[in-house]
Amino acid sequence: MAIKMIREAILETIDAEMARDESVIMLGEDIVGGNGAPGGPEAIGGIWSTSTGLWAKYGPDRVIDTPISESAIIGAASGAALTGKRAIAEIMFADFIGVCMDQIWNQVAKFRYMFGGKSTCPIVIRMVYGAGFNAAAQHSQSIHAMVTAMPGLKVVMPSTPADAKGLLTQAIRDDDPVIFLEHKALYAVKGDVPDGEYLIPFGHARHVTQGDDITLLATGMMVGFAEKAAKQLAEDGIGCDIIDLRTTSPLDEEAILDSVERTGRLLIVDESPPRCSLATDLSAIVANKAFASLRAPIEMVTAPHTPVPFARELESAYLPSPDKIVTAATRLMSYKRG
Amino acid sequence: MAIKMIREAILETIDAEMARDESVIMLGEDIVGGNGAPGGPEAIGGIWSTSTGLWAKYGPDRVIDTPISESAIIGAASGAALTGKRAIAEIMFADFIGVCMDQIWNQVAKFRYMFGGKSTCPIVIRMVYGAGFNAAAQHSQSIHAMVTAMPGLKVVMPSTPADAKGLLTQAIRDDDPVIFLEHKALYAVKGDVPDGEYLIPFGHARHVTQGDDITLLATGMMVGFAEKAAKQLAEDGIGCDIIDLRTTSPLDEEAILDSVERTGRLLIVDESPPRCSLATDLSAIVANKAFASLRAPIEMVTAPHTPVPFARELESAYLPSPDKIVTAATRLMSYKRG
Amino acid sequence: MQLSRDALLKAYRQMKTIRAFENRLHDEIALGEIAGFTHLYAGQEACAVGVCEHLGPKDYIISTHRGHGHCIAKGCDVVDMMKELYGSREGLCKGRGGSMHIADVNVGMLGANGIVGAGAPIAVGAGISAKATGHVSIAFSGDGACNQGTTFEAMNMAVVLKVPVIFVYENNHYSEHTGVDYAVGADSILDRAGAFGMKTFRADGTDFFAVYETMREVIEYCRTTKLPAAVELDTERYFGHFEGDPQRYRGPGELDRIREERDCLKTFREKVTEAKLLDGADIDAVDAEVEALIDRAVAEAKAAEKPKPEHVLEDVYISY
Amino acid sequence: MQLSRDALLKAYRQMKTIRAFENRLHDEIALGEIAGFTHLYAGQEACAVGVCEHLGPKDYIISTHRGHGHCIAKGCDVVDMMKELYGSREGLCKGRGGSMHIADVNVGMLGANGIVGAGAPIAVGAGISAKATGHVSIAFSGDGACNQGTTFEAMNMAVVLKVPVIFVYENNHYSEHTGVDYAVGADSILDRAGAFGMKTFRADGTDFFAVYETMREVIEYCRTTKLPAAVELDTERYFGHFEGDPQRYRGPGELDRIREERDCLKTFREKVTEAKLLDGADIDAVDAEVEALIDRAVAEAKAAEKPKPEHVLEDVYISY
Ligand SMILES: Cc1ncc(C[n+]2csc(CCOP(=O)(O)OP(=O)(O)O)c2C)c(N)n1
Ligand SMILES: Cc1ncc(C[n+]2csc(CCOP(=O)(O)OP(=O)(O)O)c2C)c(N)n1
Ligand SMILES: [Mg+2]
Ligand SMILES: [Mg+2]
Repeated sequence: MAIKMIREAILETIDAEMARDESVIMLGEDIVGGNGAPGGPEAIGGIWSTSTGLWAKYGPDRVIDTPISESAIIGAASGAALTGKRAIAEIMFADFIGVCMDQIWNQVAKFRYMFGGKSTCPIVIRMVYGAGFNAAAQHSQSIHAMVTAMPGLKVVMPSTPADAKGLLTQAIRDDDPVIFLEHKALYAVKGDVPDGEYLIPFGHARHVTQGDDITLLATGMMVGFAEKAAKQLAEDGIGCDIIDLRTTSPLDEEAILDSVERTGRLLIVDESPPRCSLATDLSAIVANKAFASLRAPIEMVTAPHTPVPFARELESAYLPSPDKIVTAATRLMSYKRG
Repeated sequence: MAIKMIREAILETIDAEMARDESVIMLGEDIVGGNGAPGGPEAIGGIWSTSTGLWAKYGPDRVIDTPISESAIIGAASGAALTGKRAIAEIMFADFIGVCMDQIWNQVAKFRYMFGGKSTCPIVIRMVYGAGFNAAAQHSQSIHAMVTAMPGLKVVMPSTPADAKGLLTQAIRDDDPVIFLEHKALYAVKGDVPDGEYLIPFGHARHVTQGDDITLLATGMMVGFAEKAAKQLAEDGIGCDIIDLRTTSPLDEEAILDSVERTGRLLIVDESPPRCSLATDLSAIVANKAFASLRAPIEMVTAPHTPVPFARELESAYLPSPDKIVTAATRLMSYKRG
Repeated sequence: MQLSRDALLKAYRQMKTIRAFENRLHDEIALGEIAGFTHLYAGQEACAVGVCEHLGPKDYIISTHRGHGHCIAKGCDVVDMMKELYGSREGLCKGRGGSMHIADVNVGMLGANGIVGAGAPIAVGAGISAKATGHVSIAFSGDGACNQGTTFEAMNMAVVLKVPVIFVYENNHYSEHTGVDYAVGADSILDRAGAFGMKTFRADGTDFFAVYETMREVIEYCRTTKLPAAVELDTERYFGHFEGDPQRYRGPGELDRIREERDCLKTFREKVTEAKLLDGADIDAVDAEVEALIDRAVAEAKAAEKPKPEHVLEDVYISY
Repeated sequence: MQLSRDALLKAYRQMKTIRAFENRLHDEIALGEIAGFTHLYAGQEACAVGVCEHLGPKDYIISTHRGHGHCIAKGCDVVDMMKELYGSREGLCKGRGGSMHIADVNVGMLGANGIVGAGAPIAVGAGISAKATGHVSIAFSGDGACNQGTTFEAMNMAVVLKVPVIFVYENNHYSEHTGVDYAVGADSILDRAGAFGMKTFRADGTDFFAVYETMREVIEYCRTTKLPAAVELDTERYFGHFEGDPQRYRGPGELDRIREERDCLKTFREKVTEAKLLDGADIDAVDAEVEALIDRAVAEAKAAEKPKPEHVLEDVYISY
């Protein structure tokens, strides 16, 4: 065990997997940096510092800087993955999925199905997502609902350094395409990371706190918000069962349903706008499969149906917060069937 | 009133709006057809025959054939719309949204918000969607959930010729961006269409049939399936309140909640795969806002979490059907709180 | 013409197989036997075969919505292809892909593709794998697909990453109904591709020998330099864009002329018989053999097992 | 140099305003006063101003992530811009856009854009409107953006539709950390653009007069022919890619050299004073006036009203 930032856990995991398996390659914009520049390739390793040093270690055939051409990045990664490589593609901001969505949605996700199960495409598409940096409408979005909706993709959203390591190791070794979502506001979050080989299988949620009153579902940055809210709620004697989904596809339905069957109340926290979101997805599963256990309406704390605004005050108003969670939880606890 | 096919209602509406307003232009692939070919521009008017004759009538400056470049189609339409035109862009198959999603999601949908409310972008993006033609994984998809999730877009899904006219007229005159989804299997559906000017405001659902036992929500091709199922259910004495949403954004929440408050049972029929779908969206709204009225779990009949398969038997297995609706409705009616 | 008798017979057999396959499909579709949207390759056989005769299983190709010819040329099983189009569970893709997604990764055929322009970026990735083993990757595209942003990106990416990808543009003069002179703003698809920093080559795509000899040079160049290249093949499509297309955009007599003057099978027969490399009987024998194969394919396809409803759920993931 | 004294002073004032705006932002950002990701335009002023001095409100421009310079040159209010960057409700975009989305459609500035390559297609549409009224549309792009599929598509579309769009490539030699020689496979951005079927032009993007004279010719050509064109401006970026960039990719002494030898403000001053069109005092007066404006802009921005939480919901739709 050692204390690390999520960003470090990610870099070290990629490094370990590249060392372990020669077929692993990585592609993205400025993941080396300085190619073709007078200063020469740098050790900077991308604007997120999640590939620092890898180019020097594994060379230009395995750590590949690309032009600004996201469709070609995904295509190059998936074509390599169809033909024997394991490819890690980095999309600098998840918001850029708009320029390469066909390659993800209609190609990568569907190859195996369309080709009669004969192909494998072991690709990990790492994307940096989320608000909190006043980066406005095109550099702050959460895109997990969009990719969770796509059959053929697995979707991973780590919220701790240990999970980042365990889930990314699994993602790189997984034979199915994986979307690996890294929240930009969590990169510097620190925590204990197990040494040596560490894999977390997909579809197993993390039980963050135990409580009997409300089931609180969250992912990514929302997990920490839920924890803060739960502390405050505990002071009022309200016990929260917080579940960090870790992967939204596959989904640990069992963990969710077990919890709701116990608490009878569900509150979902989701960083994206409300419509056709992960929040509604989870709500619908529970309203269908654990209806009899529900003692109150299902509450959701989400962003509003708006783009992400720029100004600090507006972004704060946009994002869910511990306070908003507390308010919703309190409303939930006070519900009485009419 | 005259009996028309949906395809005809659409063509006539575009024609009428182009005649009425000089600023209306239309862009798409082969919407003229035969440009640059020895046979010369044809009267064929696109592979769906929804622009037949318009080029001859309004000329090449207003009916514009484009290369196969969907991002540039949307960009050209939206740039024109930002600067004084009303633009209708045709995306031949909705599945092609993957190659132009950025232009729709990060540009068109967000201009007004990002620009402080100073711009208008009156664009209608017509897309042909849906399964039923054995057109397989990349030519059969329903993409309404994806666009409904995007703040800044309005989303329209007509299911009758009259609605096609009324909603398309509204769409073209609307000052906000509109995604207008035309189901390929409904083009030849016939029905009465009002003569003269006919607008249907957005956000007003159509009450298809009245019933007291189950609220049935549907859009597009699913509306007809729901009607068939309801007929069969009526024989068993089960009354269905069918609501055709018409527009998924804005959504007629009132119509939905009113109905569920009356019936106490909700069944949602949705042509897309289940995760983060319109079905889950509607379920979540009801589970939050009409919880007290619910007498049974919310049921959803959707496609499975798979791409759309090719073979007839597989596509039938993939799609919702009247039978599947009847089964779900029967299960719903027999539910007893444990 | 340095080809052996066997090689000549094989090349002809491949072209003839494509032609017979497509002609037969045309008929079966008219009879309502085959579902879905189908784009026939007849007329362009010399392109697929002239390219693929140089390739082994470790060379990769990726195709378009018009993919049957590329499949056959790259070695996909013809009976399994027919079964696929008939929507059988025994089909090449278990009946899940159909015409627009027909593929066999095991023979290096990375799929037909329903999204115009989607193939080229994927071919760049296959080129990364091919480069390591001294092989090449081929991106087949049409004269319409060359206007899609993804195709342009792929060309630049291949030049930047120095991968042996060959962008083969089959210019059949139409994208759907639209003429190439309208949709391609540049005077030349090939010169525009060349401006991305690639060597360019051109050949008559209705003449197997022209394609074959040109591709020998191209592939030699790409294998040794490990760089990309672009090729334009001028060719003809005999049927409509899709089955059902009334083809009003054609010039008067155009279809008759191209079938008369620009038929790769006729041209092949004339050249090899004139040069006395093969005689008419050799070719007739192949014709008969191929027709028998296609008959068998259709018969087997019609009899083949249909998928069951539960099969819809298979193969979305390897594990989930 | 046929410019009047007033025109010269205006051009200089515009360039100086951009420089002072950016220098000041650099400082304010270092102080933590300004949130978000900011890309500064300093060094490239001659490009924006040399282009926009030819344009009226019915000519359109669309910009990039590095948009402040284009805004100022096209006539956006500088105080409102500063208020925007300070996240005020009084800002040009009510505090919702910020640096990457700063825009004022009313003056024909269709927005900075956070998505590299997104502007060019939109400029084609603005070109459709501009064509009807004898105006032009400008798509500013960088040497990195020119590799994005959307940019390529837009060029072909503009040629096919015959719209007066001018693709202005500001080549500052870097896309983020990566050098243009790496990311652009072709030898020349401009020749590659030309191969799409456009006339091409080139100028020194650190010399206002070179840009201005070239653009006079380009715009004249596009207004009369109603055809597109491409322009490459060789220029320099003085600050990092974004604020916070350590710029390790620069060559030794590079930053000093470009600030010394390739400064459009210095070059302008030298040229106009040598030619005795303006004297040093004229220019100093503009400098002082501009500095005062920027001081005022910052002071007003700091004092300006902040948005309230409920404002997050405004202007998503006109009606909903
Ligand atoms: C992204 C996308 N846009 C449009 C289409 C519809 N479409 C299918 S084939 C085709 C024309 C392709 O022309 P070309 O590349 O010349 O190939 P050809 O049909 O001549 O073989 C079009 C527009 C599509 N399948 N995908
Ligand atoms: C689609 C997309 N990909 C990547 C980025 C990240 N990014 C922002 S600016 C930039 C470099 C742009 O370089 P260039 O076009 O030369 O413009 P410059 O920064 O030099 O002005 C990159 C990669 C982005 N914003 N959008
Ligand atoms: Mg063609
Ligand atoms: Mg640059």
